[in-house]
Amino acid sequence: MNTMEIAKIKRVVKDTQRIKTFILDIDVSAIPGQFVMVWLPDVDEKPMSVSYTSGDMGITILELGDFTRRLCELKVGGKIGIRGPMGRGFKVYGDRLLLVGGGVGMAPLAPLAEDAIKEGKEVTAIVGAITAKELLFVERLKKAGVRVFVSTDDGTAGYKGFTTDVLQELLQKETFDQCFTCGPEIMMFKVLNIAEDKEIPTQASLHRYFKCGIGICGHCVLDGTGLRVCKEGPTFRDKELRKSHEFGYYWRNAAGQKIYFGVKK
Amino acid sequence: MNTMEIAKIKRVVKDTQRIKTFILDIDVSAIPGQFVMVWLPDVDEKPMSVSYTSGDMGITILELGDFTRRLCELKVGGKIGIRGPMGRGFKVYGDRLLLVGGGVGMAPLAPLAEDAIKEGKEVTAIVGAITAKELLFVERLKKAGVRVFVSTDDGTAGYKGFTTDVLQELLQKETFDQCFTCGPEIMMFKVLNIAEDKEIPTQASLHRYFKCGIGICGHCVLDGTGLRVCKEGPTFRDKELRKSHEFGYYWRNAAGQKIYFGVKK
Amino acid sequence: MLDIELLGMELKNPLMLASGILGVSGASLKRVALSGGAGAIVTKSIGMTPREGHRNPTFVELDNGYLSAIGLANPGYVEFEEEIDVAKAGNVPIIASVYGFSFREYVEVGRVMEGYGADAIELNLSYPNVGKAGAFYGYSEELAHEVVAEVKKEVNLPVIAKLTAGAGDIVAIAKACEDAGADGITAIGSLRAMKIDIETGRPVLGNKMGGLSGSCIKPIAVRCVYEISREVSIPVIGCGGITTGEDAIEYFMAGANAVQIGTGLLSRGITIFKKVSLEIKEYMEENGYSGIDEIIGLAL
Amino acid sequence: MLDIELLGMELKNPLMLASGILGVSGASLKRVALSGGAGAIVTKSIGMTPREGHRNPTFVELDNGYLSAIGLANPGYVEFEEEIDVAKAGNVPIIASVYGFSFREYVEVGRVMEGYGADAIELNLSYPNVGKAGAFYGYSEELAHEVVAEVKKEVNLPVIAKLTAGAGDIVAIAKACEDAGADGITAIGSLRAMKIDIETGRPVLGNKMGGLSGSCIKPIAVRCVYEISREVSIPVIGCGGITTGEDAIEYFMAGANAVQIGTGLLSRGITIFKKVSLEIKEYMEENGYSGIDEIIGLAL
Ligand SMILES: Cc1cc2nc3c(=O)[nH]c(=O)nc-3n(C[C@H](O)[C@H](O)[C@H](O)COP(=O)(O)OP(=O)(O)OC[C@H]3O[C@@H](n4cnc5c(N)ncnc54)[C@H](O)[C@@H]3O)c2cc1C
Ligand SMILES: Cc1cc2nc3c(=O)[nH]c(=O)nc-3n(C[C@H](O)[C@H](O)[C@H](O)COP(=O)(O)OP(=O)(O)OC[C@H]3O[C@@H](n4cnc5c(N)ncnc54)[C@H](O)[C@@H]3O)c2cc1C
Ligand SMILES: Cc1cc2nc3c(=O)[nH]c(=O)nc-3n(C[C@H](O)[C@H](O)[C@H](O)COP(=O)(O)O)c2cc1C
Ligand SMILES: Cc1cc2nc3c(=O)[nH]c(=O)nc-3n(C[C@H](O)[C@H](O)[C@H](O)COP(=O)(O)O)c2cc1C
Ligand code: FES
Ligand code: FES
Repeated sequence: MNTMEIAKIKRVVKDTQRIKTFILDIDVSAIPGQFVMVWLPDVDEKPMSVSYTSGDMGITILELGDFTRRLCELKVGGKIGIRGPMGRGFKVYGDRLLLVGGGVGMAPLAPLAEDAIKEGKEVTAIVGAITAKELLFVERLKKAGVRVFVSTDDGTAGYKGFTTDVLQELLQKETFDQCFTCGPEIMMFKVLNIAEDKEIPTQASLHRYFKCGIGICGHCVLDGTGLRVCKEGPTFRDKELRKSHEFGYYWRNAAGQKIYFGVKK
Repeated sequence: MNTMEIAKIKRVVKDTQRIKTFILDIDVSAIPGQFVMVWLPDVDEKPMSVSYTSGDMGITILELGDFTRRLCELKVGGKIGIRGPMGRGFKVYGDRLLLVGGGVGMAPLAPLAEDAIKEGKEVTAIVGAITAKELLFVERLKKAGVRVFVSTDDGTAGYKGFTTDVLQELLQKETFDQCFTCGPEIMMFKVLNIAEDKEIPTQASLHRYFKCGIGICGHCVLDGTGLRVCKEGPTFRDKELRKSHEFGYYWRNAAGQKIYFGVKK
Repeated sequence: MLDIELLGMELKNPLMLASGILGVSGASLKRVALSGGAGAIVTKSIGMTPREGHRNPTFVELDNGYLSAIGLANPGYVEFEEEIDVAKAGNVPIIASVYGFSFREYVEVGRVMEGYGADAIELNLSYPNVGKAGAFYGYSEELAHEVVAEVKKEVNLPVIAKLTAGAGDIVAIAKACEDAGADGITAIGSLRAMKIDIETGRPVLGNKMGGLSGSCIKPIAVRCVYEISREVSIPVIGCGGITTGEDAIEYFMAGANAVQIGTGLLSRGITIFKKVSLEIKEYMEENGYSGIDEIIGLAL
Repeated sequence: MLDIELLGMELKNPLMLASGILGVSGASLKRVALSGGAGAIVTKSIGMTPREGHRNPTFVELDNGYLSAIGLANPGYVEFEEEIDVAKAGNVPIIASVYGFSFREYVEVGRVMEGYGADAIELNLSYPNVGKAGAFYGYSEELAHEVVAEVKKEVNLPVIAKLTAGAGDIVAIAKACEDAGADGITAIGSLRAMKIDIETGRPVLGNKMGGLSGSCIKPIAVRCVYEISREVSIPVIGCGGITTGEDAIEYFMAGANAVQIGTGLLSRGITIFKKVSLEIKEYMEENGYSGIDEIIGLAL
């Protein structure tokens, strides 16, 4: 049963100017890529990737709108409701893994990297952010033994530009068994295209507007496939996403209306 | 959970002019003394002692009113609903057992006798009925190895008179570790008195008007003790019954009104 | 820690036996008070004449609740005097539940129960299984108002109206009862429901229709208590699906001043009142509360 | 063996997807039809303007049911044309669920859905979570009659009224709908209920109140279907707590001509329609039935 558990905040880490990690007093044993629904009484409930998947669980929040602002105000001892872990996590089978994360998209990728390294795999990560101060989990990855490439939009750290530029360059020289990506959808869309060219199977973790989070309301369903991001996702294989003409082009708001990322196709 | 199971009638035995045994296709593994609620769709549902407690279960019915008449019309293949086994069965601990059964009151006593004999105990039974043709389970008991005394009101078989007369005589010469009785309440009341004189611990199986049969409605509760015949009973120890000024004097009808067996105390 | 004062009665805990549960005789009520630990006991609903009620099956266990259709079986108010006398030895307040087929019958039985020494009257306006009794009055603001007003005229005890969620707008009915002088509201009675056995194709209950109780009705009952508590100023007594201390606390937070327990006795036994009391105490100690009143209405 | 004709539509089986379940986009509806095996699909309730609905939590799992308060979130009828187009590829009848905040809105959306090529209209008169929409109309005989009559005047498709058990007398409302020209009745929608989290003392749903679905409402829903079937001559579609073939058969025996499945998808997956179909078939074969119509109304 998918009931709500009330968890206490044990630790708060300020990762960047706008991102905080909350370590809770419950262990949900999630697979990296799975999410939990986070309830702030009287405010809202939203999906968050599990960023620390074994032992005390953690979530990593980018302050964006009302919900995340209220969440980021919470202190140690604060209580939040947790439903989960839910959805399908990443599936690792190769030995040389490549991760491409943009911004808070690193949240599900970091535990994936740590687990993979523990299992003796070789992990490379491309971590991107707008600016140096917003880079997430770079130290965490390095500590785990991940080879890390960094890019920032403003060039304050690493390559000046996008993760996809670094990716393109890297794939000129090297190849990988699998690629995993999470971040802005436009970025993930490009990552898929680039990796596909090089025949590297890729999994992406999608964001959509979740209501039920459990596969019943239909608000997160992808056009073209009918797949539910909260249930069959949030991680999808490139092949699955290729069947959806929605991926990379639009999402649906709380009303179920299509909202285009760029111009209408 | 106490849900209803639909059972098929496998065999019908005409025990006496007015009593039939129905063997069903379900095994409820009852303790002798426990009962089931028997549902006849669109008619009624009433408690019946389990007269065959292991293997295919059996119930033994005296045709009395509307419900039992309709029940006795059923043929092999007929379906009835069964809830149970319910209530508390007899508790055997002695080695020399005495059973006193009047009429269809033999129903819970017969399997008790069979089980006891199998466990190497010595069983004596006093079986009473109005007339020879209404004697129940005498052959069944003999076959099991029970020493059987018989009484009939009209003297057509065995002693002419009541089981309690036979009991009184028997207890002049012999003693027993335990006594078990089931039949008309006036008879059981007398059995308790006689056995108490001889300090033989006695258990009696009571009949009351059952509605829920499961201990919630309160219609079968005994005055003086507050015990539920359907839940803490239907079998009671003499000590428990002694605390009830109701036992032997009155019962309550479907409305919960007191109905006195004889004259009002 | 758990003692409360309710409508002038002193309760050692806020957990009452619900009407119709082991409530048809004094011996039974006394046992629930003494061995069970109930803070107060509500009798079976009593009417003017003895009633045999519906034919069996009158009670069926479902996957997550219970169906019953006892049909207001009761010995009638004349014979019930002895039962109240016996029940008094239970040493907790006795609330006499009353039903009628007319305003006059509600008044008459209420008056007599007062004479017998009951501590309060609960008007059964919630019973879904008998034509023109119970829920019949509880479905209409006008009828509910009138029955309460009539009883209040002639009965001096506190009068509690027990309502059903089957009514289109239970809040409006609760307000009508308050207007008419009701001293408290009990919410809710069982909900009209049925079960068909698919092997025989027949409704299982003798009466075909019955009342649904147990954990499956709790979310509906809690909602009713919450909505009523916000709109009336008299005490509200929650009822429906309580089996644990957590269940009871949910009702208190929704605004209930006390609660009633019915079919919960099946899974936890007659001592459910003691068990739930302990669970509430544990919760209060863990969370630093010292009186029930501190949690009442917390979620409003 | 399971195929039925209902309101002029041919259904390969009598199991429909209930409104509001995976019904907000065409891709979703199509998947339920093709992979799930539903005999017909009912869309999310659609209104005149896009609605974001209530804040989360909008869905909570309980011990024996589910609470939801989506708040009629939907993209509005203009944008829903493409969704119906996509859903058509599912190759089963499409029933468009319609809600409104006025008679006019029900009519308007119904007309437009007819234009989009829906096979029937289901008027949502049962939704308990949005003030003046849904259950607001389903609580009153007069309002229910008028909304059905108005829609019937301008819409030529079969019109089904979906009712709530929260109404004091659902049978009277069903009869009012039949009088007004309704072609069928769906019973029931979810029941107004709530859940309070006792660790925080707060109602869990964003909207505080929500609708109760799942197995806990089945005994109430079966009762409604039974009572309505006896009183109306138009088809009745059962809904509430169906997860197995046995559940569905209970509804048919109570008089339902077809059933809808909602939250049952959670425990048995999208293919629940295929699974339940198989279970019904098995039952029919074992018991020597050759058509669904032979069991419809058996318990009446
Ligand atoms: C599976 C999954 C995992 C997630 N994991 C994390 C995580 O680990 N950390 C984290 O911080 N967030 C995560 N999110 C996003 C999170 O759930 C919230 O949507 C986000 O934090 C915005 O919250 P808000 O209410 O504060 O802002 P809002 O006020 O809701 O939104 C702020 C801005 O973001 C836009 N927006 C909202 N939702 C979406 C969307 N789905 N797609 C595109 N734009 C959108 C709005 O239009 C608005 O402009 C995840 C989402 C999903 C579906
Ligand atoms: C625990 C238990 C076990 C039982 N086991 C058996 C059994 O194995 N075989 C069997 O045939 N019956 C048994 N009964 C009795 C059975 O349940 C019915 O009450 C009985 O068969 C009468 O059924 P009826 O409806 O046909 O007759 P009814 O029409 O109900 O009654 C016929 C007559 O019996 C009287 N009567 C009914 N109930 C009682 C009562 N409780 N006390 C005194 N008089 C009463 C009525 O007043 C009426 O005069 C048992 C009862 C209980 C409580
Ligand atoms: C067997 C039974 C008999 C009942 N009889 C009555 C009654 O006479 N009067 C009444 O007001 N409620 C009666 N009820 C309803 C209960 O008092 C209570 O409101 C209902 O069972 C819900 O509570 P629960 O879920 O704790 O059981 C009865 C319930 C059951 C199960
Ligand atoms: C998430 C969710 C959303 C719903 N939305 C609607 C809706 O928009 N319109 C409607 O008529 N019913 C809606 N319902 C009610 C269902 O159609 C159905 O009547 C109810 O869930 C009972 O059926 P079930 O027990 O099979 O789930 C919704 C139910 C759920 C769980
Ligand atoms: S959020 Fe409801 S189905 Fe995914
Ligand atoms: S018959 Fe209901 S308590 Fe015994």
